Amino acid sequence: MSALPKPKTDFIPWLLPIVVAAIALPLIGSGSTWVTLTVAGLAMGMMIFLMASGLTLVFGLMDVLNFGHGAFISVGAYVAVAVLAPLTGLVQSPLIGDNLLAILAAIIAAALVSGGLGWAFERYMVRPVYGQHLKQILITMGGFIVVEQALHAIFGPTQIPLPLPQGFRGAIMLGDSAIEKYRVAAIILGLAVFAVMVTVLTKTKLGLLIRAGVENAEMVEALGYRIRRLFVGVFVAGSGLAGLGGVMWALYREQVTAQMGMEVMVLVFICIIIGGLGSVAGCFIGAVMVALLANYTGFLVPKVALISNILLMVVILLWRPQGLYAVAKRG
Amino acid sequence: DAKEIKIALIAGKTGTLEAYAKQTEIGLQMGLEYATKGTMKIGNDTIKIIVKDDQGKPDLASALLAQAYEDDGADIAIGTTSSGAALAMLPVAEEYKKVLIVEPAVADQITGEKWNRYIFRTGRSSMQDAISNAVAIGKQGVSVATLAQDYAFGRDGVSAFKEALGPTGAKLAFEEYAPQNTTDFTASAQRIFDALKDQPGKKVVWVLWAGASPLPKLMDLNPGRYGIELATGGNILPAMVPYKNLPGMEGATYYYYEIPKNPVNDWFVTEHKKRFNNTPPDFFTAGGMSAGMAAVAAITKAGGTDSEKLIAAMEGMEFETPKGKMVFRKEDHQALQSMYHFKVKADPAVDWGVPELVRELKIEDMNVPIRNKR
Amino acid sequence: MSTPVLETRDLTIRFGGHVAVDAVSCKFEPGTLTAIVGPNGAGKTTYFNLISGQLKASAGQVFVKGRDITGEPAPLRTRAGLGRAFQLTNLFPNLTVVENVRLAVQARAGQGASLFSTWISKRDLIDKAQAILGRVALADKANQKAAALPHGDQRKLEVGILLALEPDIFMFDEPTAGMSVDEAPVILDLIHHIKADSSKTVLLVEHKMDVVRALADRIIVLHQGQLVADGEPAAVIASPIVQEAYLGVAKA
Amino acid sequence: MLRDTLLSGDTPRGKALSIILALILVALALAPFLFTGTKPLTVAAKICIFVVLVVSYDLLLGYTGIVSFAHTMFYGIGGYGVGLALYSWGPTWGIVLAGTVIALVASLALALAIGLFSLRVKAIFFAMITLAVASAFAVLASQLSWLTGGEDGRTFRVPEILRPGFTLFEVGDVKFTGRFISYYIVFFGAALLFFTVLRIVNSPFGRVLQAIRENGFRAEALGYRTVYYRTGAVVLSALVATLAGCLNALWLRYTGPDTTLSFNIMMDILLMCVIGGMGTVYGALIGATLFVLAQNYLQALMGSASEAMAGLPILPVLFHPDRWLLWLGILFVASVYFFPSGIVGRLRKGEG
Amino acid sequence: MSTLLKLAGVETHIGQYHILYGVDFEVPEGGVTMLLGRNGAGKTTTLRTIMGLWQASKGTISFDGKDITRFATPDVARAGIAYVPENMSIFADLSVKENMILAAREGEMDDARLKWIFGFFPALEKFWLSAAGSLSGGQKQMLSIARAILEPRRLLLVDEPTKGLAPAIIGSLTDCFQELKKQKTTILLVEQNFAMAKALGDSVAVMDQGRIVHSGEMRELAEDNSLQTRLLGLSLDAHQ
Ligand SMILES: Nc1ncnc2c1ncn2[C@@H]1O[C@H](COP(=O)(O)OP(=O)(O)OP(=O)(O)O)[C@@H](O)[C@H]1O
Ligand SMILES: Nc1ncnc2c1ncn2[C@@H]1O[C@H](COP(=O)(O)OP(=O)(O)OP(=O)(O)O)[C@@H](O)[C@H]1O
Ligand SMILES: [Mg+2]
Ligand SMILES: [Mg+2]
Repeated sequence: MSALPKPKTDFIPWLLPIVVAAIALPLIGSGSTWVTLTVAGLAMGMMIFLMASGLTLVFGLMDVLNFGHGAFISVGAYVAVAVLAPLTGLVQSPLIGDNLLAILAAIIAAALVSGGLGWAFERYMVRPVYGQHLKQILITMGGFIVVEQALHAIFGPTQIPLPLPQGFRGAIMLGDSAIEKYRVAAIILGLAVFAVMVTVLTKTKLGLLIRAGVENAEMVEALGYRIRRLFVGVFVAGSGLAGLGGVMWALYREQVTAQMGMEVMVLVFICIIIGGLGSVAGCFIGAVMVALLANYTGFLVPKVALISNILLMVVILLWRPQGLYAVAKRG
Repeated sequence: DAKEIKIALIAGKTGTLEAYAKQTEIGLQMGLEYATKGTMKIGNDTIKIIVKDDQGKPDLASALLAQAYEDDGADIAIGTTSSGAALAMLPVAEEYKKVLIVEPAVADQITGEKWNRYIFRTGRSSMQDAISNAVAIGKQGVSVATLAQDYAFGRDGVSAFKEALGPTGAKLAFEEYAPQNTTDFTASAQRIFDALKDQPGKKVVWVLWAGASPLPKLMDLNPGRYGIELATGGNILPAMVPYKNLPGMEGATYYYYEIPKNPVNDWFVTEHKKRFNNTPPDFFTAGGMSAGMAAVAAITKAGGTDSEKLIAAMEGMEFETPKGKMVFRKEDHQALQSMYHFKVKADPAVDWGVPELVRELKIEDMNVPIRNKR
Repeated sequence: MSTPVLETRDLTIRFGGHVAVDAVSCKFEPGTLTAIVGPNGAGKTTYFNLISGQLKASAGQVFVKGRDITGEPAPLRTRAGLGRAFQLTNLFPNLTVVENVRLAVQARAGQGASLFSTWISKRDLIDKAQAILGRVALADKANQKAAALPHGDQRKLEVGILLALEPDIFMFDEPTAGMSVDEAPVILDLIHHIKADSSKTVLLVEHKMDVVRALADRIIVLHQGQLVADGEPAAVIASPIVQEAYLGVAKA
Repeated sequence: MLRDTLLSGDTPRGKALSIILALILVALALAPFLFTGTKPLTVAAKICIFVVLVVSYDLLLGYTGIVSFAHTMFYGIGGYGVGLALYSWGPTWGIVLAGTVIALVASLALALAIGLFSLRVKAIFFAMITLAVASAFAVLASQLSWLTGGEDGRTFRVPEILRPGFTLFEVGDVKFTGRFISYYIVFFGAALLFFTVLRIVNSPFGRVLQAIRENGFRAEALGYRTVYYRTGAVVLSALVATLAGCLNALWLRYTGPDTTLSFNIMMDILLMCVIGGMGTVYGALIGATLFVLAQNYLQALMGSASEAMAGLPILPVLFHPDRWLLWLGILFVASVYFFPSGIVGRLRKGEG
Repeated sequence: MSTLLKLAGVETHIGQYHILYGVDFEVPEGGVTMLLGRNGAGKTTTLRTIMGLWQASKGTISFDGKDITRFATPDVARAGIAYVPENMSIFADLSVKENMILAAREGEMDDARLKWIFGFFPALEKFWLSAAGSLSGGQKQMLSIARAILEPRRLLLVDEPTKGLAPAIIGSLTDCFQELKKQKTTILLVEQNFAMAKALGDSVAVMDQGRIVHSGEMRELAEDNSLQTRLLGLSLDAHQ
């Protein structure tokens, strides 16, 4: 029994995208166009989420602001290049199965490599600066530059084209609205990753332990938990996710550059701020909102599309200064 | 009395433009070699190249140019990669009263309102790009829509394109400008399709885009269902890989190593392949070479490096390049040059879509307006 | 009798369903020391928070010298003469002990906003701060970082800061918690002094009955947010509610 | 006496530190006489300007504990203010002044707006919001190309006596041109601003800022309206940054996005602030000097290094001048590692 | 009684400060050992050093025969030592329940044990689901103690638990310690409340200026007022 009412889960944020989509429909007029834009937006949202999820995880659980996250995205992309190059057979093959095989290989490899890189980051850069946001920003920024330059040194400065597997080319036609095949794939993967993350965080002791550790690592250790190892684990997972996101993003862009990671970072940051810095669900909604809005405004008033995401963020923060889902009372 | 001729190259060797700058540097080197028959001497004066990295930053670029002229005593300077940086360099050349050959920055203002008499440009202006494309695509009864980035470069390009499209009898049905950093082109595509699908006759979308090309995304949205075709200008080789999925696409390009047929280009291609394990020269390598050859031609003709003599010599000067003959137009010192109308062929043996020559657009085929005030 | 310097009328705050302070009405006269006792969670600190403005009341008002300050933020209440020492020590950890006090002196002197005069040029403020450190027996630690002080000394500094504010109404929240029995007197004597000044009013939350007996003119008892007893010490302590709910005599 | 007025009683503390600071100061003050050629002077001027930029940022970061990514925005406003004024109204001192004033007013307004935002949201959110606002501003700057020249920026003329063409006097074959005058405008401007900030952080106001950084809740309880103080800090640092931008415009005779608004510059400022030592004013001087020198001479150094290593495996690649950013990144990391409390902090500790 | 915990010549530095100058004392198995001393004597530092939260620069700490001086904190805890820190260190962002879940290192919370704890600290049950940060000072203290005793441990280190507790609760806390004693939990207790110390303590160690200045049976100290005055600077009647 309890005096204070059980904390209720709040569903309002989940309604936002739906409302936005509903409002957009009459403005756009043509239903087919609306479908195309909406599906495209959802897919884009998922890809952004895939790239952002790792960052928000690391921030939410460990209070570490990792500007180097972008590097993991780029690395993931380059790994995809390296893996898919020898697999041209599978990539060129018109059979979707072969394509999936190739992509799967790339994703796994990317997750592993960026995960490993993440381990190094945690060990040699982040560990000395837990709890000091500023130094985190600087040191991870430095790490980012180093990785980016290393990529230049290894793969050369020129952009590397990464053709989309044949099976994912083109669109499925629903009446008069075209839905790109690749986007469908992105949506499925995004949802899957989201589901997994949420279950792990809510259904296991892990989430608790790490949140406590962030607030007072000494005490968690005094309770007998080896918190450091856990932190490493989370960081590696976060980086791995970034790598995964990187692969998806690279395949979408169909070319790879060392800067591509940094280019999406501002967008990623906006999404996790909207979401409430650290909330996985919030980040998910944030990403979808940003992408949908970009598409709708892009169709209705292109000039606005340019700053639609920043506008969105400001509005959301005026409504909920902590973001959609406030995580912890942080300084 | 042998003295040193100092040629300074300012280029964005680090940062986002690194790849382009590298090509320019190689090209310049080869250009000077070719023009001096490998001696790197003009008369009995030896050429010395001074390379400086402006990181694509305007402030750095102008500072470096000043250093080149003053500290290093450069006689003539070449550069730079970024338009912004190049524009910042122009007044420095005027202050030091030394010649600056702009290569490969494309901004129209360089030989337009920001021009001064010390400025020459071997690189093409974005106007030349646009006009050549207009001439290539434009025919009676064709309706065209454009997709460009929403900033100066994109808008200038389209307006030049529009102007040149007029005479061809084609009609510009719609202009779409997307935010510079757009990655999702669905919205733009939908707007363009809506605008074009009910137009009569041949329908073309001309894409002018710096960075990752939107073409594949447009293609995936299946414009064919409305009978809409895609068109765009040429680009560096890796950027033309997506063209492979667009066989038959037309446009006009500045350079593709297989197109120009002349001894300079033959030497250039074979030599480049020889030196860089069989990779052919690219856009900016050709540009660099042209600049090098222009410099040598100018100094030879002027019989020295005195700025006034150089300018006198260079105005209206014809010189050889991998793209054949170029001419520094007297009025604005812009190098007029051929462009190439191409049609893409997908050759399984080649990674990128091969732009096959449809016809060479000669200097006289394109009338490039003069925009500078003397 | 003199007009109350501090009064709360039906002061109430709810957290979710839970009523932490429940319609507490009470007057405090100058020159008196009122001890506030009650079980853990009775609402004592929350009551303080409502008075000093760290929390916003759900209902009821707070009056200082007859003026309704319910709507005002904490800083303004401090300027109105309310001074507060916290239960869980609450300092500027990386500033030195003397700087901690000096910031309070400066706040009192209202010189926080002066931009172009140097901090060191204000000798008077420094001397005042030093003097106060003397009174709380911290003079010898003036230049240590506050964070490096042992718990007991941090409590003293907490009180020192309060003195520097020269409030009319002192609110102490368990000032001697965790102080060794030979150090506590320093604080208790201080409170004695303040009490001696007839213009000052003291509110004291304290669990140590001996301390309460020694200092209080009056005791009020909070229980589950409500004011359940109010009167002069002996009587209140004797009352059954205090004996059971608080002292737990029944239990032992 | 000087010690209490000029330095506001906040001496460097530590012999080594004092000596280094003195050296830097002398080198900057006499730069035009000590070195020949344009490069050293360019570098010196850049150092002066960044010292101001960093010191103003330190007021925010080190003393108030506010992380903002919008600092370059104010720097940019200064640059554009003077730059665009000169560009569109002609090169006179009156215009320079007008541009400066306009810039200051604009910054004041923006800073107030942002400051008020900082009251609503938590520190880390504030950081992210400033990041967004700054990027929005950059977008705006490139969009209004008719005014700002877009990506390309604007090159403009400065008053006659500041131009290289203008010769002040000649000593032997060395000419002291308009650049010489421009440099001293930059130098003295920077010095003035530097000591102003030094004074502010050592004022009662400055101490309150520190108190708020340490424990805002407690500061409120002492009777300080933290809201106003934090906003005050944001505004002050914004104005100083704006002035730095004005000086920069006068020196470069160019203004554009990558030189004033880019995120990289923001990062550089952050790094200089931290390397030098947050919350120590003097750190700005050391941080800026070190970093700008590195930026300008690292590449040259590496050039010779990689030649020396020619033939060895990959080393030449790593030391190739075009990879200088790699080493900059390593500098980022190393500086946080080896100077947790900044160089100033380290030097002071060294003295016990 | 055998010795469970033994400190021999332990010295501790915090930063450049030298805090402990050779601390030696023993905690006999199964009893309650009081650690007394003035503010700043070094009691907290001693406990933190035992927990491995500060590293001892000299000397040895042995627990149940094995040397744990160099153990990392988690390993100290796993060796069977529970800790109630001076500043309580409850996880403010977590609910009371979540705080307790974490206290159950070996897995699920044992309901019977929970009931037993609620018996002493009813407030915890009342605020089971609310954020620990919102608890009252005393309630935080209770939570911190509850966390340490949720699972039985060999040794319990407690730093000033009665601070801020109402007399009634101090009563139940005393009972709680008595019962733990019955359950063969050894307790090392830092306390200022001498009354409680007398009631609970079997043996005692008194610190001053980072040294142990007295150790022995509690009885001796309780009976000898002059000794108390010398060691703790208090005459019993002053504040009881
Ligand atoms: N911010 C808050 N949110 C929810 N509940 C709160 C909050 N602050 C206090 N409470 C509740 O209000 C009650 C009163 O708390 P308060 O701190 O006033 O008790 P107290 O009388 O000071 O107890 P103690 O003597 O232990 O300090 C407690 O039960 C506490 O759980
Ligand atoms: N983080 C620290 N940095 C520097 N010195 C410290 C630190 N923590 C404690 N000290 C010093 O160590 C000495 C012992 O402190 P400690 O907290 O162990 O005393 P204590 O006996 O627990 O006092 P109390 O009864 O007040 O808690 C004190 O003089 C204190 O100043
Ligand atoms: Mg309380
Ligand atoms: Mg202690």
